[in-house]
Amino acid sequence: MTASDVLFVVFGVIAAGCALYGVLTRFLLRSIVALGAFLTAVAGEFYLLAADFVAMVQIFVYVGGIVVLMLFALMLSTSGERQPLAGSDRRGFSSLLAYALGGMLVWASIGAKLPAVPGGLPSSVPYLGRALLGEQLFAFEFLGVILLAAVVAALSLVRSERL
Amino acid sequence: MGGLLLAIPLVPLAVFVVLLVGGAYLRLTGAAGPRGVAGAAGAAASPGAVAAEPSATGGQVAVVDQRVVALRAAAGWLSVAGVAAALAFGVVALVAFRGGAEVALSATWFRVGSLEVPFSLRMDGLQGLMVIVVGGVSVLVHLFSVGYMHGDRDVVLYFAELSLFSAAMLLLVLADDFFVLYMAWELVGASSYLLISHYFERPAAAAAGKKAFLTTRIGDVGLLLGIFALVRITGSLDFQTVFAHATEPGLPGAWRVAVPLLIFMGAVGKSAQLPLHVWLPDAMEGPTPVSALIHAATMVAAGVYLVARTYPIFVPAPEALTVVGWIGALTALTAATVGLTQRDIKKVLAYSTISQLGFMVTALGAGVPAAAMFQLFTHAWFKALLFLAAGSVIHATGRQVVDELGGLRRRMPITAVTFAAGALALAGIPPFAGFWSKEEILGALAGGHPVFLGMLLVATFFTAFYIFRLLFVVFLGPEVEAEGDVAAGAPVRESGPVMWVPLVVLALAALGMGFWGAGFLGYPLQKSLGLDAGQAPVAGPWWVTVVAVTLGLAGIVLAWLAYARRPARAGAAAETVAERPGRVRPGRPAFDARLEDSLGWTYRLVDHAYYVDALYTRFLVAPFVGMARFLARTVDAGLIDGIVNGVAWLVTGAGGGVRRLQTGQVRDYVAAVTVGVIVVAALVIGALG
Amino acid sequence: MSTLLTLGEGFLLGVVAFSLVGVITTVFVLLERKVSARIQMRVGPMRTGPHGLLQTVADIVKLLMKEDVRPEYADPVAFRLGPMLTAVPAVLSFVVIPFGAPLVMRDLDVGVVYFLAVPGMTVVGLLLAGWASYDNYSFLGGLRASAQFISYEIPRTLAVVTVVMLAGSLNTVDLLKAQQTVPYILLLPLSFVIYMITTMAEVNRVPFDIPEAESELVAGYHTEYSGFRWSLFFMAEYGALYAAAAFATLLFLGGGNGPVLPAVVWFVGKSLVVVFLFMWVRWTLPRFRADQLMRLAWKVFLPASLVNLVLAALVMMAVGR
Amino acid sequence: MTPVLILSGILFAIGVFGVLTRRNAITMLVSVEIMMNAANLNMVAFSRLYHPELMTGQVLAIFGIGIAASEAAVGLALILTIYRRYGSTDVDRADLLKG
Repeated sequence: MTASDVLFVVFGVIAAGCALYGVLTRFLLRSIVALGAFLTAVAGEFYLLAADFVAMVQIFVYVGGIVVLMLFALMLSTSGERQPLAGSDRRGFSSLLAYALGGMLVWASIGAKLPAVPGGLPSSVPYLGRALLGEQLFAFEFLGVILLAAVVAALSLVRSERL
Repeated sequence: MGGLLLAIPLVPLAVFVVLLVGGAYLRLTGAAGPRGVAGAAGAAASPGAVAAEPSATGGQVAVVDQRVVALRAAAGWLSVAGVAAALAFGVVALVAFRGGAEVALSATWFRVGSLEVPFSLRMDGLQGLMVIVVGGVSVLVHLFSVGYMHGDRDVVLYFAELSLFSAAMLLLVLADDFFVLYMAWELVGASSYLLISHYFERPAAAAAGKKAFLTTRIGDVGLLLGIFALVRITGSLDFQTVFAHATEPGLPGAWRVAVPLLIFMGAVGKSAQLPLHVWLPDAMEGPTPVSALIHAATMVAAGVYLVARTYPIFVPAPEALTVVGWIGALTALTAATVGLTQRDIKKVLAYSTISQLGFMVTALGAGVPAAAMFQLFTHAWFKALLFLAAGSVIHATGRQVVDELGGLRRRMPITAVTFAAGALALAGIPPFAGFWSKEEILGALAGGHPVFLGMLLVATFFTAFYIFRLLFVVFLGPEVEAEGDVAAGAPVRESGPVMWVPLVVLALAALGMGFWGAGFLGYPLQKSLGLDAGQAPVAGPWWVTVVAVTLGLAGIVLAWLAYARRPARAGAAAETVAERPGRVRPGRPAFDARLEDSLGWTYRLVDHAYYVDALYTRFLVAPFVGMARFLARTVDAGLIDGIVNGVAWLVTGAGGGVRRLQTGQVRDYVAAVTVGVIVVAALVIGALG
Repeated sequence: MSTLLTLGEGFLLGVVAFSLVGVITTVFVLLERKVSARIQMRVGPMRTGPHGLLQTVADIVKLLMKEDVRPEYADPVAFRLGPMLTAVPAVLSFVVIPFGAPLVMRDLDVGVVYFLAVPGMTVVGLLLAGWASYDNYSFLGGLRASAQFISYEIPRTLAVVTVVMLAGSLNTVDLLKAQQTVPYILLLPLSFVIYMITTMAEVNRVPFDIPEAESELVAGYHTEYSGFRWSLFFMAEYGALYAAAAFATLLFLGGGNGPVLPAVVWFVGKSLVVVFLFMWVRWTLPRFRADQLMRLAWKVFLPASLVNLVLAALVMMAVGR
Repeated sequence: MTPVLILSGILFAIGVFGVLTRRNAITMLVSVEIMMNAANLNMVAFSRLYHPELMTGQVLAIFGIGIAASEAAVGLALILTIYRRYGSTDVDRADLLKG
């Protein structure tokens, strides 16, 4: 058991625990904070999977951006309301579905015949840079277009009725 | 060098974009000029709205948005600068050509299947000359517009459109393949439409724009079909390849004649030849500088240029050339006669333009494209001059009907003199430019086309008569007081330098441009088209020159006798008006009324431009509208709607049953999706392992 | 065995970083008071220790012994999380600062992105603290702070991108190597200016201290805090301040590069100059209004940084680097 | 690599459970983000396994993060609109199928 294995387990437990807590808690704020912790733990997993740039992007965009955005939405929409929400309902049916789906995924993962992990690359950043501005340039540019569209859409949704 | 070539149309295009975006931005940010304000009823009371109308600033100091004023002031000069830069690039490229180099730019734009669509520009002698004509006239007209359109509500939009036109026209003359050519062809059409309809609140202007667009479209369809045929046959869009194929081995079967005729259809539409000429007189609804630039000097000449440029396709088809010649000659003659009777000075000039274009087309049909191009070249200058001078008159007086104009030579001396120069050039009096080019055409016709020669000689006589009729009535004689003059207060006076400088420059051009001679044009044209030198224009017999000049002078003298000797105007005598309503109007030149009396129905036929418009309305438009009505009321309402409603009824019935599944609850949908995913995933996993 | 060693090393580094931030805060609070005193022609704290050198130590002892007050209606979880989430990113930032070529805790390949990303987590802490206090001043302070942070993060990142483009690496040690001859402040002066000003906004210092403007919001998001939690906010503020200064040194001033003296001395010296610059500005300029602040970010700094980016790219293309 | 895949499977199931059981729009968004992260985790894992030098999986993960950002922006805008209209972020109340 190497250090990264230990860390993998630690991060995995944190991620799963936070995800579960975030889904189950009746306090909206705690749910969002749990999401933040979950995302950070997943970023840790990314780092362990030799995707350090993706890990940083995850923290940059998710924790620094999306979680903050959610907190904003929470505070702007329910700033006066601090009562716990209605908890989860339809638990039986939903957990059946979730167990079925998750069980199937886990079963498929265990059964999958995966190749051995190849030797590590020196650093992912140069390869990623070349991929983003080379082979995957279209995806990269397209992402920019999507983000722009999202910004426009969000603005037009929330602007007040007067033009 | 290729980049330089590309820069020529790009500079005005950039100006277009800047003005369009700038204008739109100001409009969106609420700092709009009067148009945006006029739309918003509530804003009418705001002081900024009133003050933004420069002509309405009666000493009213109000909060004017500085950006609007700045943009309105800068728009004109910006587009002048853009066209001037394009002209400068053109001159540089032309100088490079004179140094022996042929400037060309060619790249593959995109591919469709096996067809490679090129983007190629070329500049040798022919295109260089066209760039000079288009750029030169364009600069002067832009400059003139700065004065003429001053205070117009949509001046930014106007200059944006004018810049777009200049860019498109430059692209058109530089095009070296059919794709770019057609693209530019449609672009000039579109900008022409926009500019004709510039005063779009006037129903007449809106209708004229629509008419121009639809009428030229008929021709454009022909051109497009011609291009399709060429691509199908030769597999290429490139000029050189297509021409080579058309010459050797030639187009197969009936295509030999059909393709040139189809291409000529485009020219007929754009150059307002019979029978598609009806849009051009109506196009005079646009601002006068637009008429000068687009509907006299450049765009309408594009049809002639098109035929000249694709002449190698016409050469193997003498039958097609005969058709071209006949259409040109008929147009030249009939349009010249219609010009005799028109009362609106711009209408006279419009028919004159049609007639002159007929001269060019006749020359094309007679196998002397060099002469046609020469006529195009000289005509661009002096017809732009005539239009701009007319614009100067309209700008100063606010009137454009001859009945209400007269004796302006004292008030507007520069306009009068320059108009006279243009008229002399149009009448073909030596040494003005029109003489040289007209002589070239007539001389060539003398060598084997006696019928055309006769028709054009008659047209020459009429031309001289109608243009001098205009000159004498408008500028000589006593001043005509029209109602409203006193109310307007301001006396009629010469326009500012920004307007008369272009007039003077154009007058000098109308005087001097003919001395280049057709040889100047012939050589590069032949080279450009790859024709052999044997078809170079030859000097005509001496008697043609004598007859033509004599006819021109006769026209002038007769016009003098009819309109200037006795400055006779129809009075508002009660009895004549009562007897013959419509024929005798106050201020109408007396000779016109006498002519109408003596000629009767012939006069009215000519006056109504041979009732072509009425014929179209009755035999084309009316049946079309009737058919549309039948389709709309019977077929659409009965059959189509029946089917649609039946389908809708079915769907409604089916939907009523399925509706219960649609709960509107997001989570129900998610649950459904999840179940679906599980099923599909189970199937996939089962299939794989 | 090596597993335990690696994990232990990481734990140790965390302790070191945290202590470092504590020491830095202690020193900087005193420095700030002394600098402000000099600017305002005062002498500052003089009683505790020689020239008042022990003043902040005494303050810290006082803070640690104070009662931990929590407002009755405060959200208990968020109230505790807020200060922690604010302080931890500041501590984490120290991980990638190369004090000298070997003196860097973790030489990440994505050090620059790390430095840009990690402080972003601060916002979560600020929002939580402001919201949990159940107090309008705190709430507004928290909202303002995060809005400001997010707004200024964009031009700041774009300014850093020019440096990355020039150096061709995201690695902090590579950045140092790239600046061995010429520090980037000479090549990218505009980026430096944008970075400095936006950084002032990010660490909430005058003239950008709207979130804690005492004349409007008492003390902003930490109004309701006291004792150790309150001192965590101070640690966060000064830790972030030093981290930002250290990165200014690294990105633009050539880091530890310098003649004769060891790299550490150069690095700390340069970064202290930057810190002094921040303090100087703070005690000299008045503060902006909230709307001016946002307008400045979106209408001045965002376009300016974009133009700067394009310009830098064009120049680099032209020069051929 | 198998543990990573198992972890991602578990996380995905948790996300699905959240979406199915919670009525609050923001919590649903949280659950969706959990699902997206599970997917990203898989992509990064496979990027490590197959052709790590091509970085396809990591690029896809970055793409996914970007998409998540736009989704969150639009989603939160929608939530604010719903809140303005219904005075609550409970999605069960927003069940009218017309505006």
